[in-house]
Amino acid sequence: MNPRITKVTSHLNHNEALIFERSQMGRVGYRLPPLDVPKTADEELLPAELRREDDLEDLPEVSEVDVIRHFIRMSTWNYSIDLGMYPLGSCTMKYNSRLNEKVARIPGFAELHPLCPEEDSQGALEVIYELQEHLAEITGLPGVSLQPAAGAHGEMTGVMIIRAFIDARDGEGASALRRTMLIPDSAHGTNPASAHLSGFSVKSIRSTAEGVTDLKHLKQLCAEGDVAGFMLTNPNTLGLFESNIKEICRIVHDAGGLVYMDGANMNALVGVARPGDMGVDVIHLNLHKTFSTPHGGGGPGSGPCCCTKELEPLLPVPRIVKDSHDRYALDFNQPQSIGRVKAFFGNYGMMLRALAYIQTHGFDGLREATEAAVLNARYISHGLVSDYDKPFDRPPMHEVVFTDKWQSRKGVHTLDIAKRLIDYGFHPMTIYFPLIVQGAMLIEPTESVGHQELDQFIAAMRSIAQEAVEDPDLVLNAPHSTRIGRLDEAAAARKPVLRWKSNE
Amino acid sequence: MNPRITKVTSHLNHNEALIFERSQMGRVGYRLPPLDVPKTADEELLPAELRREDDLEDLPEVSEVDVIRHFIRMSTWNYSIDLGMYPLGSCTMKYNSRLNEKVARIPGFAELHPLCPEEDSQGALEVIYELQEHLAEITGLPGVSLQPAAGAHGEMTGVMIIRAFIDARDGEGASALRRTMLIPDSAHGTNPASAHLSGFSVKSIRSTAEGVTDLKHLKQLCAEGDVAGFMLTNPNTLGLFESNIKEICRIVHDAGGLVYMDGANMNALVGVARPGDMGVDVIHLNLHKTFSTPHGGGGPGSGPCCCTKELEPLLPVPRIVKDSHDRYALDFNQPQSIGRVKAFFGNYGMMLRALAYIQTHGFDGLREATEAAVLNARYISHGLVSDYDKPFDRPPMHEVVFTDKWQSRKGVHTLDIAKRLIDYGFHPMTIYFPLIVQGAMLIEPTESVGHQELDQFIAAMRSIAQEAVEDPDLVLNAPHSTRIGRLDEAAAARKPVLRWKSNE
Amino acid sequence: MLKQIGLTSAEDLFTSIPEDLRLNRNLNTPPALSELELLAAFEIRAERNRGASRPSFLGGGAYSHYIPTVVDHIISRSEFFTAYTPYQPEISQGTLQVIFEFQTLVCQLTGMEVANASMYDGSTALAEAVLMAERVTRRAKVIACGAVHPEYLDVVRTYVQHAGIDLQLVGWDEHTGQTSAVIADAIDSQTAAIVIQSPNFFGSVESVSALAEKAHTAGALLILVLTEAISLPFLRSPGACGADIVVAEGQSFGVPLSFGGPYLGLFATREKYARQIPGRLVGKAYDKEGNRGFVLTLATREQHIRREKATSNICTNEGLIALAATVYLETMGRRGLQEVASQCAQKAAYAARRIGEIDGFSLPFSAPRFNEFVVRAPSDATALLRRLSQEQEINGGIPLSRYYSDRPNEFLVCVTEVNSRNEIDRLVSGLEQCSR
Amino acid sequence: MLKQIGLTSAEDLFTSIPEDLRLNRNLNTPPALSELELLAAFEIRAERNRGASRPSFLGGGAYSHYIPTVVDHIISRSEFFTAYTPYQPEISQGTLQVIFEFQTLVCQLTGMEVANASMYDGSTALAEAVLMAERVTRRAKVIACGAVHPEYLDVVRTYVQHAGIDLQLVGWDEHTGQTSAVIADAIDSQTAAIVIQSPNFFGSVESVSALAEKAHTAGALLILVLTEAISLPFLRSPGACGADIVVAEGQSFGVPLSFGGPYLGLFATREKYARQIPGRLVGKAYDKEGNRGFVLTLATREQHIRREKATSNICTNEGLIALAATVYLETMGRRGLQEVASQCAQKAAYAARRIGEIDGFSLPFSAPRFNEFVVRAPSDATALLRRLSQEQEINGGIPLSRYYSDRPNEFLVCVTEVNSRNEIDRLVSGLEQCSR
Ligand SMILES: Cc1ncc(COP(=O)(O)O)c(C=O)c1O
Ligand SMILES: Cc1ncc(COP(=O)(O)O)c(C=O)c1O
Repeated sequence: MNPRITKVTSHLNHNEALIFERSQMGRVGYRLPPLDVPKTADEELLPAELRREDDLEDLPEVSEVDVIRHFIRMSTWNYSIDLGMYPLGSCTMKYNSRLNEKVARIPGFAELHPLCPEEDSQGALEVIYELQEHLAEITGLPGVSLQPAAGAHGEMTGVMIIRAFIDARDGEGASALRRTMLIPDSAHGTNPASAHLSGFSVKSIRSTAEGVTDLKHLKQLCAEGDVAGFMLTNPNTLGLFESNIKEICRIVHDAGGLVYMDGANMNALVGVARPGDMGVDVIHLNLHKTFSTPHGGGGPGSGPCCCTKELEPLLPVPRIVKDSHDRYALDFNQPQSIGRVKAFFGNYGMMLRALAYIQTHGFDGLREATEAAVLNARYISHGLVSDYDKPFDRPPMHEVVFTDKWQSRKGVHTLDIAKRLIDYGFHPMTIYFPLIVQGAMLIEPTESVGHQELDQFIAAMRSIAQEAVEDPDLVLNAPHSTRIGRLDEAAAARKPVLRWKSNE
Repeated sequence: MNPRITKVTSHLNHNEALIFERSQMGRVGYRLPPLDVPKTADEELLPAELRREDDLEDLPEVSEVDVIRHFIRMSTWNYSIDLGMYPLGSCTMKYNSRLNEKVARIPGFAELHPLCPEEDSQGALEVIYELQEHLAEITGLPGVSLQPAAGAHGEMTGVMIIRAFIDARDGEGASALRRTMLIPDSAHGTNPASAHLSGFSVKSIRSTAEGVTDLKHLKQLCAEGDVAGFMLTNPNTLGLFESNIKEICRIVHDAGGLVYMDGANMNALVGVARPGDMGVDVIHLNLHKTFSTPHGGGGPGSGPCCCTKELEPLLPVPRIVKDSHDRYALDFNQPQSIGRVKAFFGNYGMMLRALAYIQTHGFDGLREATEAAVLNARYISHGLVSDYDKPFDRPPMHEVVFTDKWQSRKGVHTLDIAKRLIDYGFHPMTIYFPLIVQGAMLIEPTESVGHQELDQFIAAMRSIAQEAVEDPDLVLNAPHSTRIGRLDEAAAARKPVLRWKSNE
Repeated sequence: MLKQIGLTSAEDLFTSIPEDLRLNRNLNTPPALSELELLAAFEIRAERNRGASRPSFLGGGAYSHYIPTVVDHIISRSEFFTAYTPYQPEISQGTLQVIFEFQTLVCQLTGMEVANASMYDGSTALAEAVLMAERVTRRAKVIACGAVHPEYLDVVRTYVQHAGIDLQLVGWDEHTGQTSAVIADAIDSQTAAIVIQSPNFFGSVESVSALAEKAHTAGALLILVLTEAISLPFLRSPGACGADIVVAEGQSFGVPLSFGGPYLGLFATREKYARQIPGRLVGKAYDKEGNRGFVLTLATREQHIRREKATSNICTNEGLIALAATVYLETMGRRGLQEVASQCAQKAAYAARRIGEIDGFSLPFSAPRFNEFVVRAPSDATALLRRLSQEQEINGGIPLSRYYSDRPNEFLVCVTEVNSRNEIDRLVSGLEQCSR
Repeated sequence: MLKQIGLTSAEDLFTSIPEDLRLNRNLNTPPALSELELLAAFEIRAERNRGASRPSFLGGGAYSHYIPTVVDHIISRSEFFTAYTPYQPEISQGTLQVIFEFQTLVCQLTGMEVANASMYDGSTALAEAVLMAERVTRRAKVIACGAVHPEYLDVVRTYVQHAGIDLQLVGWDEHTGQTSAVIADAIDSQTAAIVIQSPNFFGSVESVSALAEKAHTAGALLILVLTEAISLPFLRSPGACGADIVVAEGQSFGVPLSFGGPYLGLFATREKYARQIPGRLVGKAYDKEGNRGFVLTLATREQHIRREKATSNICTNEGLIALAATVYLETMGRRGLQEVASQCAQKAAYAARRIGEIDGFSLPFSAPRFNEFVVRAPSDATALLRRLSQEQEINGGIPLSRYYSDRPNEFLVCVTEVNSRNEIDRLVSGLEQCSR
């Protein structure tokens, strides 16, 4: 292959410029109807000193076809679920049904204003209500708010509920002494960050060598008397079910705390087991994981918060309720509520998709998806165990963690393995998370891959293991098949350039 | 770059199998509502000997996500207008507006049955009627039928109209002596093929060294007395306007023939000049060229036939007419009609798009598009004239022809130049057409490219001219940037494999 | 840019057009509309298509079937819908592999050996089949059953009028609605082909095998045409019945009604006739390194090489619609196709039984059916159906008088998987009421 | 597969879950629906959203603007909507370059120096801005104008309740509808920031420059929040007015109303605060061969590195909506944005004038406006608007009593480029009639 045509070449599709670099004065890509009302003089509309000062200089001027080519070309630089398996552990990258996209675009929903009177938006409110009911059934936790916009937002909501509950239960003085949130060292970064937002300080709970919560450590910390709650992910971020969950809840409850469950891994449990039955008090779900709403390159998400009957009055307002005439209504009259966490009702478009997911799967389909997700992870676990170090022995649930221990002896690390996987046409797994596992590779296939694709993935991973021995440079310099090579992130952070400027 | 990752590699996206190779027994990608009527016994429905015999063995069994990945992966092997300039001469690959796609999908059109009573499909009939009116105005030919499904179909329709007209005019005996259709040697292959379908034999008219119709030759053949008509493309397939068109029409008419114009190149004329004003009797348009309906990887098209008032009664039935109450109606009562050329009304979805094109451009926008299309071709002509042989001196209209004369001295031919262009991110131009130009490269930029892209194209072409001198092998072995290299078409035709079979 | 190439005004671009031929005025077409205005204008027109949004029992060559959502997503991919014909295989493998799969699926469904990349629609595919039969047999007489879709017969007539083909029609049996037995007498040594539709325009399933035998005995071909391709998974395959050329309207495979088009002509035949097929064919090919790919092949049949001697004048075909059909067929898959077909047959059987029970109504034809059948009403069918449409907002069927002026009281009813029992029951009660 | 890994039944997969915790029954959620049934069910619900299909003058934080068709085409590209957060830059350059352009566009429009990759929405962006102001200034008092969107103020209250921030509200001037002059007295050396919305909830454009000066004099920041981002091309830019943090709801940039979400929080500030910004940032980077690319950067601000010390807990943001906004802004472009903004202002001015002329109606606030304004009706606004909706099928506005129980007769009207003169005139005559 000729060097001229490797990596970023003269090929147009690999060299799409920034739109600002493509802009040409006078080009337009829009057309509006002509103004059809009598024109008011500019001076009358707005005093000169309040008017825009710069004629929007530097904003792009391009035609519609320029726009299309710009984005279509850039899109080809992305990997996506639709191109193949996306085994990011903890992210649950499952197939995003086209049907659900269509549902979200039905004009009767897409063009509905959130402040339309209740009587003119009954269909939309019904969707919220039904989804609340289904999520309550799935989690076993009857109080549901769909207001949070993502997982972390749901965490914040849930933790604030814990805080409000304890403040109310213990009274001002006593509750001020209860400001510790326990969080496992394997937890996702949003957990401590969300706890912090509610005014808690965080204490870390150790994981055992088996990869689960260290009960002794938990008891010890609980004994200190200042514990407001425990934030647990289950299955935890190592893909292991916390079999002691009932005991854990008991310990925390006995110590006067509440149990928060990070529901990011609910894809291992839907239809099989319910957090509410385990003793969990409050949980958030990620509709953009378990319920298949698309990740969209980083969002939007939706992070419903579900809680016990006891905590329900603390949920954000407005609640969406059904009145005695089977009419749906907004209920603002919740004096114990922690307040509002977002304008309007949350990321409504995601709710439509999630409800469609639940309804097209049916109760049996939901369970089958869980079974397939776990089976696929087990299959990978089984398929890679002789080529990669698997730090925990217990059978994984929906995701499995391996490490680079064996490969690193040859200088090949998790990052290199991940990058090399790209050359085989796969998105890498989650790497270096959870932090407690050195060189972690967290693999979550989800239910959306078939036998064939699993075998291809396993074959690719095994091939890389072999390359790491036979031709480590090949792996160390990967990826080779992409538009650009590894980027110097350190340099980028040292002197950050965060926007285009005309004079640069 | 490592050889392992060139061309078709282990990268999944480059190796998508045939769906039949991906099929796994028992997988499904559909779900239908349960049957809600009382079940009739199979025997009662259909005698056994009429029932399907093979249980559809070998038809694919795949899941929805399999389907999505299958097609999305394959799609990435295609070039398309949305990725860049597509300068196929004679094909008018212009931007396909997203708006027009949306219009075609409005349920009130997309879900309308063609045999709905007229009173229940007035909106749809109005669209046909309005488009007819606009095309009549654009061509200057008042009789319009939208029934033909593509250019060649429109040609057949038009030529049959000529035949029917002459048969009626001359009577059976005399008309039998008038069975010659004159066609320039530069014409598109569909012209003679369509003439043949109407029972004409074809005589070829020479082009002059200047690239236009040889009037002397035309007169000479017309003098033979058997000429039914002349099929002319204007601008012709060399991109040159036939300036003698009026004289040509006079000669043909004087000889008792009619003039057919292949309107594939109308993108050079819309709003600037009208075939009807030139003396043309009948023309077809390609809505999938001039009026921007998408080519769809080979179709669908739409090839309306437009003709003079005199010929109008010969158009296919049904005609779509407006009655005295401003109601639209189907008129089957056309005894002189050549008959029906297609079930229902033609490729209706394309009519919606074409009408949207005309209405969003407006009369001024239509002319501006023509100007831009011609200007862009001129610009390319100007930009390449010192690097490639330009066989005709006259200024081109919307497309320009070059040859490989200079490059072929180094053994680099048109095909090689075309393939190398791929490595620069462009679709090649039309090659080896028209047949009368040795090593022809017919370049039609259309109005849908900006200054920047034209310059990039010119630069790529000039760079290839240089490579042809400095490194001919690079060009001869192109393309280098694609999934596969040049395919052995001769071998493929020798022992054609036209379908997958389970035992192969 | 004008200046860069030495011109001063846009008018200079057109100097090769004689001045008196230039349009020295604006086109008399409307001024430009913005997106907002355009959409509003089309929405208003769409609302006047009252027929679009109702329970409908219209068939007759265009069918309402459920279209999985994935179909539109795929055909809206830029790389598919804004590509040209795959003349440059290195950057068209997506389109080419799709067509190869399409050809395979058409072969599988029809039970034939080769299929092309598509024709304009079922009607033109039939016309091309007739022309091909003449080429293959070098015989001039073609016998078609009168129960072939009337618009298809019209198109065939137009196509063959200058081809020296003698097209003869035979009628149908008034009891069964199938091709009349007299067809046997019409077949002779001059006969190139007989043309049979099954299920035919009246919904009657023909005895294709028997007819094929008769044709073959005389050295003629059997051309089988289908307007309802979704019957293929249900009925004995054309290949198994002995058909020589099979053409069909493929609209039922994931293509919206869209007021009659764009639709999809399917064309399949025996391997030995491959070089006589009209239209494009895609075949397997390899590059120098042995990688498998696909190319347009056997192009010497086609107009761009053969010109007037080509097997057809077709160039642009129905590429994107063939893609839609491919996505449809692969998404529904083996079991889904069987289920759709079976639901159509079941629901039609239910509807036929119920309608047949209405006082004064009868089903004149006795042959086995798939999803269409003729109903004889006690009075003028056009008037009845208009009343049904106005009072009940149901499209009840197609009056046969649209095509057969001597059958005023009959209409054609089509039932598919999208018609719920509730809709069928409403049709039945609506017919009852409107005929009182 | 089960067998291949040594298991015999699906139940074996769950042995690590204690048996008493397993759900030994079916979920009590509904049985599976087919595509057909599901779509029909949602269509029925959609029809009960009567508010969706009418002329509408609702604003108040969510706006009807024309969305060019290209926007949905681009955000429906598989490569965009089914991708994850761009953690692997080599195969995420599409998303990354888009975000870089988005950040640039937000900077250009706000006149600020840096912008992030998005927040959940305008309200949470405001809450994060308040938290950031505390971090930057290490001061605890925040003064917000009462004319900030009431739901935004609610959200801020929730966010700051445990952050040790003292949130104080000041009222508005009843003549102008702008922030009351008393705010000057409230600013002191403990003040971290003042929070101003402009145009504010009543549609009044604030004197931002003057307020910024007052804040800066006291060493406090000016946080400017916008709910109607399409006012940016029209009004003096926040940067030019001296704002320190600018947050906005970006829904007006090509995002459908969708009953309130997903929307798009914009967040921009001065370069010197870049390391205090919440959320993701994309920056320019190069590979070994010097090729330009983009990466997520300054990640040490974020929760996955900093955990409880992060600048925010946000992880998933509104990526796809930021893409929609980017497509919108680039398609409309410089001139299109100016024209949309100007049409909004013009049409609102017309509507305000006409409504102000109706007998018994008045416009209580005198400040300059953009596209929203408060109307005072002669009677209860909620009842009036309900009648208007029932009799005229117009969504006439938002009753202020929804948020301010002491303002029963007033309502907020919003007019944008999608409201035709005809609609405005119908609103005017409708109000006239319904108030009689
Ligand atoms: C275990 C876990 N918890 C919380 C989150 C945060 O969810 P979100 O990104 O929706 O805020 C994630 C998502 O990445 C996660 O994996
Ligand atoms: C000059 C010319 N004539 C006729 C045709 C035939 O049109 P169609 O492909 O629509 O049948 C073409 C299209 O390729 C053409 O370029």
